[in-house]
Amino acid sequence: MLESIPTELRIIAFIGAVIVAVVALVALRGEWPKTRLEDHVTKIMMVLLTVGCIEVMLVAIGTIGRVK
Amino acid sequence: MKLEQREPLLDSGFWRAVAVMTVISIVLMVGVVVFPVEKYLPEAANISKPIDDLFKFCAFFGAPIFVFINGFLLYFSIRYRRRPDEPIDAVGSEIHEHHGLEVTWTIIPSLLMIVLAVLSYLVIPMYYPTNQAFASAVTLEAIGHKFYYEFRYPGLKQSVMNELHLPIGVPVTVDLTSAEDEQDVHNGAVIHSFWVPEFRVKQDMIPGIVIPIHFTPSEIGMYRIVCSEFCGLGHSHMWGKVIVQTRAEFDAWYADQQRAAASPIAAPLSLAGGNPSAGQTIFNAKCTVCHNAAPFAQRKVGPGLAQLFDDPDHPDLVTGKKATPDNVADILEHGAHGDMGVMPNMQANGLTPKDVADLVAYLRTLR
Amino acid sequence: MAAANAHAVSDAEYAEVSGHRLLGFLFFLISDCVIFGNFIFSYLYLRNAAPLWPPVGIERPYLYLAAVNSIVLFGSGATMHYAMEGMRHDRRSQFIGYTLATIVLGSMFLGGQAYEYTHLLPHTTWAGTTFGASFYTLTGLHGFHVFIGVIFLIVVLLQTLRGTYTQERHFGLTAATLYWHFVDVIWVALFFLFYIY
Amino acid sequence: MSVTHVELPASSHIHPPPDTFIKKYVFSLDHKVIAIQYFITAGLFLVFAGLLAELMRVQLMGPNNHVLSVAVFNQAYSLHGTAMVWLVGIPIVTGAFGNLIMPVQIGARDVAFPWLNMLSFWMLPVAGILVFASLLFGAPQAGWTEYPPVSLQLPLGESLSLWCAGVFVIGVSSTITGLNFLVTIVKMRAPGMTYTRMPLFVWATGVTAFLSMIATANLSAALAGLFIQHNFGVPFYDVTRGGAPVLWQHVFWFYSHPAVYILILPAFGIVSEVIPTFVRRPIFGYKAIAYSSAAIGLLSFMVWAHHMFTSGLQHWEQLFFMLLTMVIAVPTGIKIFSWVTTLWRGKIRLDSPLLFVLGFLSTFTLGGITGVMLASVPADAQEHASYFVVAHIHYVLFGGTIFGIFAGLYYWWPKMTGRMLDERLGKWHFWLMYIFFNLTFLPMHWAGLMGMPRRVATYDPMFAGTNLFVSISSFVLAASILIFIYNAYRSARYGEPAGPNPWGARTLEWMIPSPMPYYNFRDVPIVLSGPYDYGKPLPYANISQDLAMTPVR
Repeated sequence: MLESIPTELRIIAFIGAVIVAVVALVALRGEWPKTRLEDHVTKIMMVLLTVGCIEVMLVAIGTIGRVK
Repeated sequence: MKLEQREPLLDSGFWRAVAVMTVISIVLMVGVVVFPVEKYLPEAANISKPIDDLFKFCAFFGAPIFVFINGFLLYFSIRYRRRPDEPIDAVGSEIHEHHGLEVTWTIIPSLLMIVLAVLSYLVIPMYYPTNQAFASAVTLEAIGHKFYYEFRYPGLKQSVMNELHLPIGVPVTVDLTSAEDEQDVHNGAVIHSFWVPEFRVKQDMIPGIVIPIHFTPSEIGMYRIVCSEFCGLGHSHMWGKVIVQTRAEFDAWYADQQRAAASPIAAPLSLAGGNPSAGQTIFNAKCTVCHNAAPFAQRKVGPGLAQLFDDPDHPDLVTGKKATPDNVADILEHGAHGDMGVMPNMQANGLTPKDVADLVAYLRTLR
Repeated sequence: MAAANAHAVSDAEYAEVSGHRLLGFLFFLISDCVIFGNFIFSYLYLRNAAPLWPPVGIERPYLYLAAVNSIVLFGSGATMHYAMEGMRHDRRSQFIGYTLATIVLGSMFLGGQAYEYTHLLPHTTWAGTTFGASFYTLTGLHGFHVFIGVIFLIVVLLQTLRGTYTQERHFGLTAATLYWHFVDVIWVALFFLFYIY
Repeated sequence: MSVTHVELPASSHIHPPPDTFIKKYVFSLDHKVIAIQYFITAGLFLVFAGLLAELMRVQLMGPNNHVLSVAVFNQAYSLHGTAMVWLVGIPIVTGAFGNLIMPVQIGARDVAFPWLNMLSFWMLPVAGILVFASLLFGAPQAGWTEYPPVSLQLPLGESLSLWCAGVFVIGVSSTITGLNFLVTIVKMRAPGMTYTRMPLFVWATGVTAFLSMIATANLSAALAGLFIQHNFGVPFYDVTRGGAPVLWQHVFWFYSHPAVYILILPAFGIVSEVIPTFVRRPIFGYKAIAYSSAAIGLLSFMVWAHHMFTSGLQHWEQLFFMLLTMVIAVPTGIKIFSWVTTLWRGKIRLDSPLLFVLGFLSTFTLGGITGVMLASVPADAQEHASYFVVAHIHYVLFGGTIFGIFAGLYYWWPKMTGRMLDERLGKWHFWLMYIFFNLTFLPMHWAGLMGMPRRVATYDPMFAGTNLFVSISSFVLAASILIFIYNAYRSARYGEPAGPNPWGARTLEWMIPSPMPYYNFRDVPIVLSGPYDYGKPLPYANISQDLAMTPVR
């Protein structure tokens, strides 16, 4: 039954993507000055997380990803 | 560590050794150039010569490297071994790097590699055509089966088994693939390989892909096609023949094939006069790959054939017919599909009608 | 590291040993990436070799549920980061709260994945076509890694409640967070490969 | 060079020694005991795999022998390959030598994760049992490469699952050993030991550890794919359902070419350790050898498809892999030339370790030259999957890795056991092995070029003479290992006790008593300069006992 409500899913996905992207960028700015190895890895992860959120945003808007 | 003055570094003993090694390498290099590969392995196709030349190029430059390294190992070990009178912890020369020497032995091998790469680059398209190359050449199909080759000629309805007849001097493209009639994963097609050592050509026959190779036979003769990619129990027995004939002989053979294809109803094989001992020799030569002359249960790819005609619990043959000499002869002639492999037909096994009669006679003597 | 011997090991030694463990853990994550890379190569190779993609009779996996599912997983990445911020500044309640949130979100992702497997892929079977083979192998392997991540987080949460980890000594938590971020990042790639590309 | 204040590693205090027999010898965390466990287990598998090879040679003595049935012959060569690569080669060069020598050479007390080290050893017997148990159910018959679709077909593959499980287990063990060693080398070097002051064996082990960690994870994924297809019918390689058999070749060789560099790089390291000690001269071109090891490590990931030149690659793929295979030959050449130049103007002592190194250099050079011949695509059209390739493999694997292993064994035996090996037996062992190695594998080049394919139980009668000659010399080659076994037994009983530094070497493992105490160094050494400056005072401070630098004989 989840596949019958695409528009609501896209709205949820878009809003969620925006929130998570903002949170990730805030975290990234917070982590930026730290220089230990684990912090560098965390920064890379945060960047990739933002990329994932942007991906979902574009999918929610409909610019990329084919349904059929 | 600055080098001392140049002069005593490489003394006369060193140069004498280098001279001896140079002489040996020159002898070897000349030997490589003049070596008559033709006598040992005939160069029977247009691309045999270029590939042999590439091999000789590598051997030509490999020989001095090999001789000098082994020579220096021997020379240094003998000349610079610690003499008994020297103190036990005597130390050798302090030199531990020499940029000039290190740069030369990086540049020279790199240059040799570049030359070899260019030469190889030029030879590849001669035998491994890009899709549009040699479109005009005659195209045959070679299909690898479980332990024999099937060749399809344009214009012949029936495919020829295990014998590739080629007219001399005619460029030909062979499309290689591998296929089996049965498609389930346990008996499906496997990877074979089409290698004619005399042509210096080898290409894998991979199920699902068609790979073309191109060559022009240039010497008359009968050469072996060898399967060089492991393909199952019969891999060591999987070989065919390439017969390079004059144009006239080829045309005669081609016409004969067309006529044979036109009249399919061959006379049923006469089983009279079968000689069991001759049958036994054929059995040991050709059949032991897949069958044992032992009770049914001792399977290889096919069942044991001892009590073939009076086996109480296996009255029928794999073709479902009664186990009578005629039905066995029919299997020998047309082949059959077992559960673990495919029995090749009479032509693939290279049996004459007399052989079939001998084999059936021999099988009847087995109890 | 049981709380009992935490005092026996001096601070400098703990720092050095956890430095080794961090490098070891990162190398482990790299080798895990290589495993996913291998299956992704197989997927792309088979996709390239196939005449038609997705193969006949199979439609593309449902995009929008996967989008929501991805946001659930990326959200859990963010909450896990804030859990670690909490532990670094010795705010235990923030850590416990956000870790619980991460565990819940991770389980929701697994639920969404299970829903998709059962309802939204009628014709795609694992042993059917190469699409099913690569799709189920990769997303299944990733789902298994998420499942291991959730258990890792639960164990780490229980240990924190028992007092194993303090503000200075919490390598176990750093490892759990890095593992969770790694699992997120792999899903970024898989989401793109299977649903968008 | 003045000794500045150097801050010692915090974890430098000594842990209490293991107390019970089990903790000391069976489940030991000590890298030296684990190394000896690796030696014994892998040595056992070496004997099994060697016997399999001799069985094959008995079958190949005549063109149409029936000593082994075709199926058993295929099982013999498949398990010979599998056992030699995964149960003998990689465990000895990384597990045994890496464990025994690398931690001591960098001045550490043990590897970074001792428990992980013990775990990766105990996976070796398990993997060995799994792989050899497949013989009971008809072992896989498609060689150590197990190309589908033939490896998946009954009756060949019932035990393919056992084979996959066994190699998967040793793959995981090799991955974590690599991870363990890389962390140890990066993090636990003695104070003052920068990367350019590390011994060359440590360089080789470090690059090998990097390769094992990355490439072997790939093997695990590839084997999982084959296992899934064999047991659940998932069509990765099944042509009828869209799969591609060539995919397995890509995925397998992407691991297996780094694997052959994992096998040879530690042997390079051992050669770089043995030559300076027995020539009493600094190694020629330390940086060239170290950086070419690193170059080989990186390039080894980009050359894998030169094993697939005849599998229908596109033109550009063939050119790309041909060029990169030729590029990778240059650093190997640099190493060989540097080693030979190190012999120049040394004070050479022709003891057995150096003899094996000279044997290594001469056979590996021929292996390298035939390797370049195989790199050129058209020449490969004649040589691929023929006995020429079998000869090349054995010249680089037997001539390279096994000769390197014996050089290392004869060199570090006094340090490992505290007793010297007998020199006379060592020389006998070398000359028998070297001569009959060449007599066994040199004729194979000729048979391969003339058209004898690989992996055949019976062959064309025209090769009968060559194969008979090869079989007989291979029996003597196998017998030559018995000399070493007797020598090892004899040294345990009558071997003269070896002091801390019998060969007068300069690397750190010779600065502590032999056999090495479980804590290695009483207090962590400080390193002031590189280890190969013969003629200068020893570059170590903070070493507790007097440093005898004069060799015993």
